[in-house]
Amino acid sequence: MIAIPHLLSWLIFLPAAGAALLLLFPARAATEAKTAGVVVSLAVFVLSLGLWGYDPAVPAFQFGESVPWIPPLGITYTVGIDGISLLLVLLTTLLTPVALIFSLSHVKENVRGFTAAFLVLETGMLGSLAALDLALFYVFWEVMLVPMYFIIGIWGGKRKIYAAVKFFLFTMAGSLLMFVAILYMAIQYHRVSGEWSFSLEQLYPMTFPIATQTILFFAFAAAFLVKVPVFPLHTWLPDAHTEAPTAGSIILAGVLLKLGVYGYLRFALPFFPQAAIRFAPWLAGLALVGIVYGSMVAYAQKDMKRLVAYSSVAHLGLVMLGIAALTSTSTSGAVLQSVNHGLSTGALFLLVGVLYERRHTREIAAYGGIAKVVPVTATLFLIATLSSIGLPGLNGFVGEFLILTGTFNAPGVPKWWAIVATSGMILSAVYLLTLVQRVFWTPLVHEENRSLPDIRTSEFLVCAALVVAMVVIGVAPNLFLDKIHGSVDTLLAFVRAKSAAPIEALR
Amino acid sequence: MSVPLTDVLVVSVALFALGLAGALLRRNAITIFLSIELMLNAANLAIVGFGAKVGGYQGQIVVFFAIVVAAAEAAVGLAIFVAVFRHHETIDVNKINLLKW
Amino acid sequence: MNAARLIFDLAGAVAFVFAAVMVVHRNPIKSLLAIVVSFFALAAGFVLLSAPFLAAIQVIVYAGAILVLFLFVTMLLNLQTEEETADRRPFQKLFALVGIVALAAILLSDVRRSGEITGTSGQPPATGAVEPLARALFSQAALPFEAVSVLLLASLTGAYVLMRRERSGSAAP
Amino acid sequence: MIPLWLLPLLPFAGFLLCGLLGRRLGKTFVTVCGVGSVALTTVLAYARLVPYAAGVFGGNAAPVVERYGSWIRAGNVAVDFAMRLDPLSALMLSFVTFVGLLIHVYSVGYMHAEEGYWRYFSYLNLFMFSMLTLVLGANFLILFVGWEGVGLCSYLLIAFDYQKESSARAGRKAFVANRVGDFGFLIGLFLILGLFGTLEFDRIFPAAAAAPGRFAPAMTAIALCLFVGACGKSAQLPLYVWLPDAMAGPTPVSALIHAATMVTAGVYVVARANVFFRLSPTAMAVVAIVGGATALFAAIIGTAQTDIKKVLAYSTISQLGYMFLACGVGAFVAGMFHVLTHAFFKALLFLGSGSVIHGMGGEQDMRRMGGLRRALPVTFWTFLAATLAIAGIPIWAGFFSKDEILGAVFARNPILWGIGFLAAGLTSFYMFRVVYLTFFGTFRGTEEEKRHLHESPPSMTIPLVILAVLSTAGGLVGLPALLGPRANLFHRFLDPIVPPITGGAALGRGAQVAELSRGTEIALIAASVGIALLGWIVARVCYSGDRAGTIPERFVRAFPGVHLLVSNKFYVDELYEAVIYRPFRRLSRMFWKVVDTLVIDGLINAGSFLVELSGDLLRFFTTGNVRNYALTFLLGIVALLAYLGWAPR
Amino acid sequence: MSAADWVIVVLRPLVPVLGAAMAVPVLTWAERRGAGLIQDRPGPNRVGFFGWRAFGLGQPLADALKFFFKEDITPDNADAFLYTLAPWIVMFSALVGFAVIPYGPPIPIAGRIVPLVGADVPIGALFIFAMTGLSVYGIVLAGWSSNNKYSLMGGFRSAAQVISYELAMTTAAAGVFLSSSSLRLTRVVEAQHASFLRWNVVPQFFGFVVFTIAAFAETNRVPFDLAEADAELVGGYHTEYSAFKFGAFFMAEYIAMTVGSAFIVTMYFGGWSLPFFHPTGLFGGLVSVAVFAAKTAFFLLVFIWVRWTLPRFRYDQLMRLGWKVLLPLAFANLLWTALLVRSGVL
Repeated sequence: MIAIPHLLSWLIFLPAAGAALLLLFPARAATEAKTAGVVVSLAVFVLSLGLWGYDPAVPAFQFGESVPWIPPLGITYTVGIDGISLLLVLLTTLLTPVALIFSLSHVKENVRGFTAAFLVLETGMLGSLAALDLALFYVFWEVMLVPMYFIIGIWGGKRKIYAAVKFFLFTMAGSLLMFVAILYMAIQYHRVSGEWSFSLEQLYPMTFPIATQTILFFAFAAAFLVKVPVFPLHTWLPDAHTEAPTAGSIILAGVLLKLGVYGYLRFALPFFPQAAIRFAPWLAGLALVGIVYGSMVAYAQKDMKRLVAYSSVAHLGLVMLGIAALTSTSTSGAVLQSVNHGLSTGALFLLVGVLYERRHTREIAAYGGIAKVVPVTATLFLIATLSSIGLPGLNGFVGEFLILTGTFNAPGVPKWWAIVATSGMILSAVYLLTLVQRVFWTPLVHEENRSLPDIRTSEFLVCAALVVAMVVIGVAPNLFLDKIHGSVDTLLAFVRAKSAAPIEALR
Repeated sequence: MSVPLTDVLVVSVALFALGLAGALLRRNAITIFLSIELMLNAANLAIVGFGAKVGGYQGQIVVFFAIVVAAAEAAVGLAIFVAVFRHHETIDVNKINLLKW
Repeated sequence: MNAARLIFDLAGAVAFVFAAVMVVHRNPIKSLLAIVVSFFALAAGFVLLSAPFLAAIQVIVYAGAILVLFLFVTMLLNLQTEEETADRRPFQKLFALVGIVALAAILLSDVRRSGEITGTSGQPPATGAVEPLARALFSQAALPFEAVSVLLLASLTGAYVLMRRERSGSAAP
Repeated sequence: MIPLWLLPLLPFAGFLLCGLLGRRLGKTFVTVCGVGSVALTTVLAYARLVPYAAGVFGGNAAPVVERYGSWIRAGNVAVDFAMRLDPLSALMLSFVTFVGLLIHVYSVGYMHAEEGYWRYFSYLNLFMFSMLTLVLGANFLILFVGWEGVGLCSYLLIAFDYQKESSARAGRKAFVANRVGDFGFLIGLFLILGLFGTLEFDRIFPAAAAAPGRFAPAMTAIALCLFVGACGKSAQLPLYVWLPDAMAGPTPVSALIHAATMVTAGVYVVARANVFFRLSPTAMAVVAIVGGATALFAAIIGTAQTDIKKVLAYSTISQLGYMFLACGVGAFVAGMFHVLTHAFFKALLFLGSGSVIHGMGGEQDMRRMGGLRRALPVTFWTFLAATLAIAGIPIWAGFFSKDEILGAVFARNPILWGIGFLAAGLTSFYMFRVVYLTFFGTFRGTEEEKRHLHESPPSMTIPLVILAVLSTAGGLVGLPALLGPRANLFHRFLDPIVPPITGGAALGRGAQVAELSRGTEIALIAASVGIALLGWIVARVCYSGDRAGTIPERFVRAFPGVHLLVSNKFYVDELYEAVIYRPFRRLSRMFWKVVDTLVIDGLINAGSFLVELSGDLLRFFTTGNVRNYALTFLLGIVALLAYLGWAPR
Repeated sequence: MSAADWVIVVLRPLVPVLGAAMAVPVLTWAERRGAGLIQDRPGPNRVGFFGWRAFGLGQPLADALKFFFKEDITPDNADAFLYTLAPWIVMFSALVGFAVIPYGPPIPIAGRIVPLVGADVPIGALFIFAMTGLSVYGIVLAGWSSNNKYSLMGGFRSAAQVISYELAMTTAAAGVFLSSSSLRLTRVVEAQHASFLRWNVVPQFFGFVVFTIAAFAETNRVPFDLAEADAELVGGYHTEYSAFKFGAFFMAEYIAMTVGSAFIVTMYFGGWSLPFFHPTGLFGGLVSVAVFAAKTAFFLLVFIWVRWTLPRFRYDQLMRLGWKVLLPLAFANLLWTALLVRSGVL
């Protein structure tokens, strides 16, 4: 593996550069803009493969770079990845071209802006994943927010404005709290050490009295759990997903939600171990509610996209449960599972989009029996569904199994957590297979569906890429788990060490 | 043989109050603007007075800049008035409420 | 009771009177002239405060340029004597007067303490001479000076843009 | 030496080929790939099996475990790709491949008209892959892969004719019901993992057997969880409901998946985990009771069905019940023996019925058949053989297995024996009822159907014949013990899988089938043969000869309630519908409409509404009048100065 | 301070002012005779004293009488107050300029050394600029208050013109202040005393040119008399004026000319001083005053000469000249001077 210097920075800023470049294009040059966008994102993906050189033997941050940014405040541009962020970075770089390629044939108005927005979004996502400096992270975190807002608000569906604003407010509310917390921590650090710093390695060792910790923890959790989203904070998700353009939904479900998980792991947990551990049961409780509740609500949906959106709520509930259990197994599973969810849900949204672009409705009732008309789409959809309901051999299962068994056998964790969570497997089968049945099977009643064209080559290719990824993860999860595992262990070890009492005792 | 600071300040306050009154009570934009200039001058006077008392030239320098800024302000402000007048055929601030929701 | 003080108070009185005229006069042109006079008086005041340069500037820039600009615009808009319309906001006047009086009171009450200010050592008392002022202006205040010049340029451009009558057809704002 | 991984992978290759290319390359290609792969697998499997079996009979029953590297490695979970060949998996392997092959062949004829031919064979191959993975898996997770795989395939194949609402529903139902089972199964796996830290058979079972005292407490939970899974897969009470509906799938599928192989996976797992079960009397009891109850219950329902495949479905359920009954009383080997025989005769029955349906042009209602034995002689004879086998008439395969089971049950618990005994009678009754209604008497179908009647092509009849032979002679591998200790090859082959449990013999009591005196044994045999014959005769009387059908009618007239209840399968589906599905649907809608939309979004929108409101109020302060702003400004300044002026310095 | 001091304090500024005022009639005569000369016609040559024609020297007297006795008309709808005020503003702004121009060296009078300058203020030059700038008000107000569109146009024009030329003028003047490193006019004069080469006109010729042209513009003289361009605007800002008010404008113009000339002389031609001539005592002082008067007179003649020689500019030409030629030139001159000063030549 040849090592590219400043690989991460390239990854982070190449898309932004691309976006800037795009703005030089004449507004009318739609095709060129699309192509440029795709090329850039693909280039980023190819580059990102260089990150595979990450060496799990040394579970520290790698590919690190650090240059001072705002010296008087000790704010630095510090980036680096470990096993936890690695896969998410790859997922991001994979999904962005997927989304763009999909939109090639579907986005019509202001293509240039659309593509640019996506590239900026990618920069934001990669930045937040790689940032090892709280200030830097926060900047990227917000950078991420804006393009998504526009993607929903401009290229969205009927109630796009409502959805966009809702999305924005929910997320913003959370992240502002986090911002305050960040400032507080920096100031504290200044108090004790006399110098300013936002970088993780300086701030990680800080310990706060439990009361303070609790408040700070809640501030951070607010930002991340909204993004995830955890049960009562989830209602932005269905609207955002439903109104967002397909590509938007793909990225939203594929990456943005994961950033909540990632943030929780990277910041909330190691910064405030005691608080995190103290409130882990509550988190788990919400996660469980999310699993059951999300599944049931999903089952009740009449709109394909909403259904998938709610399924995300359920799946990420599982992920959060894995994190709340705080065992190496379940946490590794959680990280892997968030990647899995990105793939499977991404694929689902993509295929829903395929149908939507042809039929211009997301009403489940408007379809039915179209497997005969669009066999390829149907097959791919089925595969995505199976991966999503955790069929062994596909990616979903590995993650779920690790999370569940990890949670089940976690010391001091009540067994019923995992049991309730496992029931999610049944429920997911119920609602997703119902979806498959109502959309693709049963007699073909609507005449207008008889002439539906099947999936396009470009769409097929991207979807196939996702499917391949699913199979690979399903069959050879170790490729990825080995990368994740070390970092997770170090993280948990750190958390254990930092929290004065061992985790079991604090429960 | 010099001027006591109190006199300077009293004059300045008096002028300032007058300018304020003009700014708040008149409806003719031009007059209001003039009143503002008046307040500005009142302030200038006070500064020069302080400067004289303290010694050195800081006071005068400040006032110098104040005057230049006033010039710039006047240019833009009047331009705005003209622009407004073109649209509204009036510069009675009671009749102009561009800032209204 | 020295002459300087006498003259200054005189100038101040003049300035005040004409300022008052400016405020109350209904005819914009007249109030404009009034303020010109009052600025002259101020200029005189400046001279007595050993700031002759400022006095000149005051007259040249204020009287000579700014107010002429006012005059220009006033004539351009051909503003007539403003007619007394019923004010829709009765409280405006009341509150304004109260506020003004209060402010004046507060400020005057502080004027009493102006004696506390004393010449700081090391500062040569300002003479009428221009050179030291110029030196100060171009040495320690050089940066603001440049900044101000940029500001002037900006305002010039701004004024131009605002005044320009957009040609029909073009989508100028 | 053929590596074990090759066996599942061949069908998988077939699946890929058929699935990806079958549509374009046409039926011949599909036939070659689909059937060829399975045939090859069968050959290789036997090439591997025969020497191994020889070894076992030679006293070397050591399991062969082949490891192909790690699959999942994270935290304290480590699972390998590993295949295991031991007597149990060998047995399963033998008939899975063989019966599978036959049914593939049969399908070539049966499905030739389908335009989804390629899809069908790819699914079928995928099933073979999964089933082989299931039986060969050397740890519970690999097994689970197969377990889920077969579930998926049954789902796909049941819903093969997805355009039919009923098929689609049935498919989903099957999958969900299985999932409910898997839920338990997974919990079981978690428990095992937590307890033993691994899922490898060759680690956990010896460990458990070696130190029963240590692991026993958890065993009940584990065993019951696994059993839940088994119930789902093997259609036991209360999860059996999917199997009857599964008959919506093509008949060969019913034969392969829902009779011969997949549904017996549950029994396989129980037998595989017999160590656990034997360590927990409670679990054993539950297994036995559920099995017995299912056996009787399904048999009763079977008597009143008119759809030929439904009858067979319920008979399958009840036969599976038998197997669990056997396991429940510790007669795991007997259970597996029944699995084997059942695989033969039930597959045969289904294929026969398939041939009948084929001949009838899709008609499944027995009331519209009759007198078909002249039109479909081969089918008739083979079907008859299978009937004799399942009814437990001596020398036919079913007799031996069923008889052994009943013996074991009697030894353990007479009441359970009574249930099984009754079920046996009912079985022979409803089976012969089928025979008489279908093949005897006069044809009751339409003229056009009559003209259409024809014997099936050889591709279908040959498998029938082969299976007929097997279900006739297949029982001889397990001659009853009273013909000499070494007479029962089956036991000699399979006993190693029921290892003795050292120490805590009290717990292990379930293992050894209690010895019966020769007298009781003979008496039992007589009794079971008797009840079988009785059932036959009753059926003969009721449904054959000139007065056919009169007695049933009288019976129905006498007890209308009973008939209604039975013919409607005790309204179980309706019950589930009312107790589970509908509340679930209601609750879901409620969650969505009330909690999500009303409460949560309500709160959110309330917040935004408040903001808007305050905005509207404050709006009146922005008069747009400069002087007002200036005034406010002034007042502010005054306030500030006043504060500064009077604030303590 | 004794009475004598008071007298001196009062007289010092009064002398030049009165002098300028006295000069007006002579100038009007000179102008018209000059016009005649240039246009090859006799010009005023009838009005004389008791039959003695005296080259029409009586003409200005007659004009003066006419101003006094004509009917003073104030148009309807004119703003009477401003209409009356305007000419006096112009007059004032013109006259007061003299107060700071040194017209001679300090001379001994009654045992005192009396500097021959109205008021030797440190910012004398700025003072003059300020005052000339002020004259704009007069003109503009005159134009506006007489409620006549020609007048208004005239007013506007002169305002714009004066403001834009003031820029060039001051910039040019800055050069002089640079070389004499003071705004004090006496200092300016002394700085030029040494030799002819030190007369600012030599090192700063272009500054001088710009300054002079600007001075013409400031005084609304041809070729810059667009404010009263009789061809197009009838009479410009003073169209409506008559009698003594008009007289005021009329006089103001000539006084302004005088001030302008005096200013030019002071700035560029060494004021009252002559190189190699070191006046001493009362006599020397008076000689210096004479020198000063002579120089001023010369420029007054230049004013007249130009008026009858050049045609009037078009408005846009005027502006272009002011902004695009004179101003850059003035700046160039400033740079040049700065170089000279830096290099120690000055």
